[in-house]
Amino acid sequence: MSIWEKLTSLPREIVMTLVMLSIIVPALNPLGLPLMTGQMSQDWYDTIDALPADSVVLFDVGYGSGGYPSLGPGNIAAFHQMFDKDLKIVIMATSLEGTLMYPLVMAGVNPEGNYGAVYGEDYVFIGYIAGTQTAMAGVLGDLHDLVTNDYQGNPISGMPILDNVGGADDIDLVAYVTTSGDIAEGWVYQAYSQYNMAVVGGTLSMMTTSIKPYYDSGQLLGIMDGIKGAADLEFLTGHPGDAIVSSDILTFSQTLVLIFIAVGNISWFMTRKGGSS
Amino acid sequence: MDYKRDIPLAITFLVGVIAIGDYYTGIQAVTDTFNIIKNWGIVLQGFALGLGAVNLFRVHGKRISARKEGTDWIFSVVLLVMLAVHVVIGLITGQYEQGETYNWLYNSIYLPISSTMYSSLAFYMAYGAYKVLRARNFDAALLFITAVLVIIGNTPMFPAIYPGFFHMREWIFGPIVSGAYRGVRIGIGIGAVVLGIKTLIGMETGYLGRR
Amino acid sequence: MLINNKVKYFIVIHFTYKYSYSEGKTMAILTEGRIVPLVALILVWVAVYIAINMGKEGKIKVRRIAGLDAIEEVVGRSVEMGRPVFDIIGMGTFTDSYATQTVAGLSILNYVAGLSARLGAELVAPQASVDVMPVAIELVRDAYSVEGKLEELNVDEQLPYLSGTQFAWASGILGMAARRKPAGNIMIGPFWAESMMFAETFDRIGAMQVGGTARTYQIPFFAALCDYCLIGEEIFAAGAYVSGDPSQIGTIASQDWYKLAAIALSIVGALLSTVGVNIIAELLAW
Amino acid sequence: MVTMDPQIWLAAFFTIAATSYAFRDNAVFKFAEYTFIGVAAAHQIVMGVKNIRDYGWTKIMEGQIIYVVVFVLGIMLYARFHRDYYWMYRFPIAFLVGNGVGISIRAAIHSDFIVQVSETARTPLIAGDAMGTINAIITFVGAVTAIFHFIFTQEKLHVGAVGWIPKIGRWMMLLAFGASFGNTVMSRFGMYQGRVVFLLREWLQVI
Repeated sequence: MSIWEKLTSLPREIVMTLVMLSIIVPALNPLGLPLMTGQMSQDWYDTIDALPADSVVLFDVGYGSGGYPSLGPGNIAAFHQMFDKDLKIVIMATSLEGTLMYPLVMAGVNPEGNYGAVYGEDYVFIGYIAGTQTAMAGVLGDLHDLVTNDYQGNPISGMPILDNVGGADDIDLVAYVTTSGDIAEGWVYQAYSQYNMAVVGGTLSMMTTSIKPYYDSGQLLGIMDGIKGAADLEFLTGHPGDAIVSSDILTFSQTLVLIFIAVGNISWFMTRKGGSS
Repeated sequence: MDYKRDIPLAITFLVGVIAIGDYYTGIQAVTDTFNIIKNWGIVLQGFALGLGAVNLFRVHGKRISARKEGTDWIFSVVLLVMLAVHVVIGLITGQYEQGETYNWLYNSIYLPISSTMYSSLAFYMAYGAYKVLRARNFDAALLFITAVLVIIGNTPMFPAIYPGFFHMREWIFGPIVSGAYRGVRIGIGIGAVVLGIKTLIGMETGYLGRR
Repeated sequence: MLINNKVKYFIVIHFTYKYSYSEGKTMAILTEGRIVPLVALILVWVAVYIAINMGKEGKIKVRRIAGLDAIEEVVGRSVEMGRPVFDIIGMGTFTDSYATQTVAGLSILNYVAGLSARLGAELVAPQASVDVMPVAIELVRDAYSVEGKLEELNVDEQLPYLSGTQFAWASGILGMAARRKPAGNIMIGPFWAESMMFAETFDRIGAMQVGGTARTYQIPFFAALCDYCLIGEEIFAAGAYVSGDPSQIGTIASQDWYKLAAIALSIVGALLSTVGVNIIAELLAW
Repeated sequence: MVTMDPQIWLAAFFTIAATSYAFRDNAVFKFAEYTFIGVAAAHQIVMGVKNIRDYGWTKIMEGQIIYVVVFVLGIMLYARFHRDYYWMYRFPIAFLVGNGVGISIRAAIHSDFIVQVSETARTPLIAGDAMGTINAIITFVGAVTAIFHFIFTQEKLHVGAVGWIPKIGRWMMLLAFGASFGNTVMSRFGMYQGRVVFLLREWLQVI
């Protein structure tokens, strides 16, 4: 067996171990490489930045634990920017696990401590509503007819933030972060097509290409492209967190992937040349 | 007339047409009716969430009582026990998923498995990139070019050395992705609409199940 | 820079919209700006009716998809090599939103079963969904009995139920592939993360592969590894082609008319707007 | 120092168990997988009951007796599992399907078809600078040829000189799918690194 034949079929255990190392090593010794901000995240940032104080944002926590490592940091950065700008945030969840992601995110934001925000006045979480697009249409249609309690069962009547929010006409921006294609498309259908609202969306990087056409046509004003978008937002908002830490890990692990691709191609090419002719 | 099929088909048609009417017309009565439909739909979706669990009980209950296929039935026991424990803890407190014990269990069991299960595909991605991404024919070569350029642009080290790598990545996400995916999106969109119309007019009845 | 301006433009538009239109944004009967979508939606209805009737009269021909020839080759190759051919239709069900892909996969399974029975290849089609499995068995049995080879079919061996859970299903298939060393593998239907595991494993054991799915995230894996890849909606056309079902064919024809309209509007519109006339976009905004 | 928190130990165990599949299928992974399915179903039930209480039961308590109908429909969903009363399941599912289809296609025709076509139609092919023109033309060609590729019932559009158009469409799509593949690599690593950081930071406490 020639060296090329060996290289064209490395055992999976070796590949897996190298991948594991490429994640652990940079996690232990971060490099702190500079970042370049992508246009899609810049637009997300600018859209929120352009909102006047006290504008109302409807924020959908549309992911669960499967998406948390990738989307949680971006969600935290997005909240930092919104609280920093004194926006009123109405939070909901179209994902089953959204109500369990909410405390994890809020632990990272700490709106009371960092921004003096008051629950019920500056932000509120109305919890999980089943039905995905039906839930979106319900909240945008007549919020008070649908929702009576917040996620812990406290009545929402008497919460100042919701006094002036009855539906789509009172909401200035819809922002969502999700792992689901149905949710990513659903907000474009229900908020943009139905009410011509401004919408920004965050998704896993693997979904970005599929929702990119909405961004090109202005149906989405910005996209947070997975962990990269999250790192961009952390950088733009000046709140470095888990996503920026991850970019060093990405450097190592993706370089390893590139090496694998090179080895795979060269060895394949060499063995084919030797074998077939 | 077969009321077991025709009435449901009529319900689908009626509800769908009201939803469409709400969007396109300014008639108040339609909008009010649709508001009720929406609110009903949300409650019904809540009921539908239990269907999966009932199915699991049936499938795994059978497997446990048959006890074939080696030791696999033990895992079915694990599944049903975990299911039952979580449901009881979630419902008994009256605080649902906000209950302290439920939260504790969720964060120590479900969250780590779920977030690792899908992300551990990273190993497959690496192995796949090594075995898969080979310029073996023209189609694969096209994929290969953009995939490698995007990975390079996504790896912070390379743009740090030469910013052009990042601009290349951004450019690929510009015209290349925008153009082709716009075509794909238009195709998917019209496909979904045609299927939807066929469902509303009763030509697509798969959701009704067996005859 | 351009895009930044776009964002600001939309914010401005949005606020103007909010404060000026909120009182009277609807006309008496039809909502402004939604006339074109409504007409388009109603025309879909008409188009579906016409196309299905045309399909019944045999007036519509679906073009042969290149991947279908490859399927014949795959089955033929398995006969020559005396090894089985796999047909995997994915783990979709009839009630999820990928049902149409499952139906396309089943049409292909029926076709592959017919070819296998005729040419004498051993077909293996593992199943993942309790809903779909009985239908799959019925289709394969039909195909074998049409060829008069029903006695050669062993349903338990050839269409085993593996598991409805993703990773158990995946490892079941990987194990079968390693043991049986099939000469060919056909994967058409909805696929998730397991697509890459399958494509890579079958490639490693030297099977000739035809893959296709309309789940766009998974297409790269098939495109890179399969000898022939059906992209997106090609699987519906392939399914309709082999099934000859007028309803399926009509569906494809009615979509084609809309796509032709989209192409015509795009070309005319882009050319006109290049010379400064924006009439198509304005018309579509009605 | 390694943590003493039992919750973190449990989470670490399940993290490692779920990873182990990448190396080899094994019993520990199976244990994690079946646990995962069981708990996921349990969570659905819990959230379902909460949803029914918040959006249905409270309405009945407020005096909207009509919601009793919804409860009856909801229970009818479970007739699906009964041999003889199976058909009753079709009434609520018909309601859900009608609502779901109506609410999505009414906007999909606008968002996915008209807006996208209109965007192609209103973008001039010649921009201010050379790069802008090239980009506009690539976008236009990509969109039009990709749609062209998916036309199946007009055979004459796929032969002769026009036969090149769908081929170009296929190539454009493959280039775009490559970009998608590249981003998927980042997506998966972006997720998995979060788990490794958890193990190192919370469990082993080395960073």
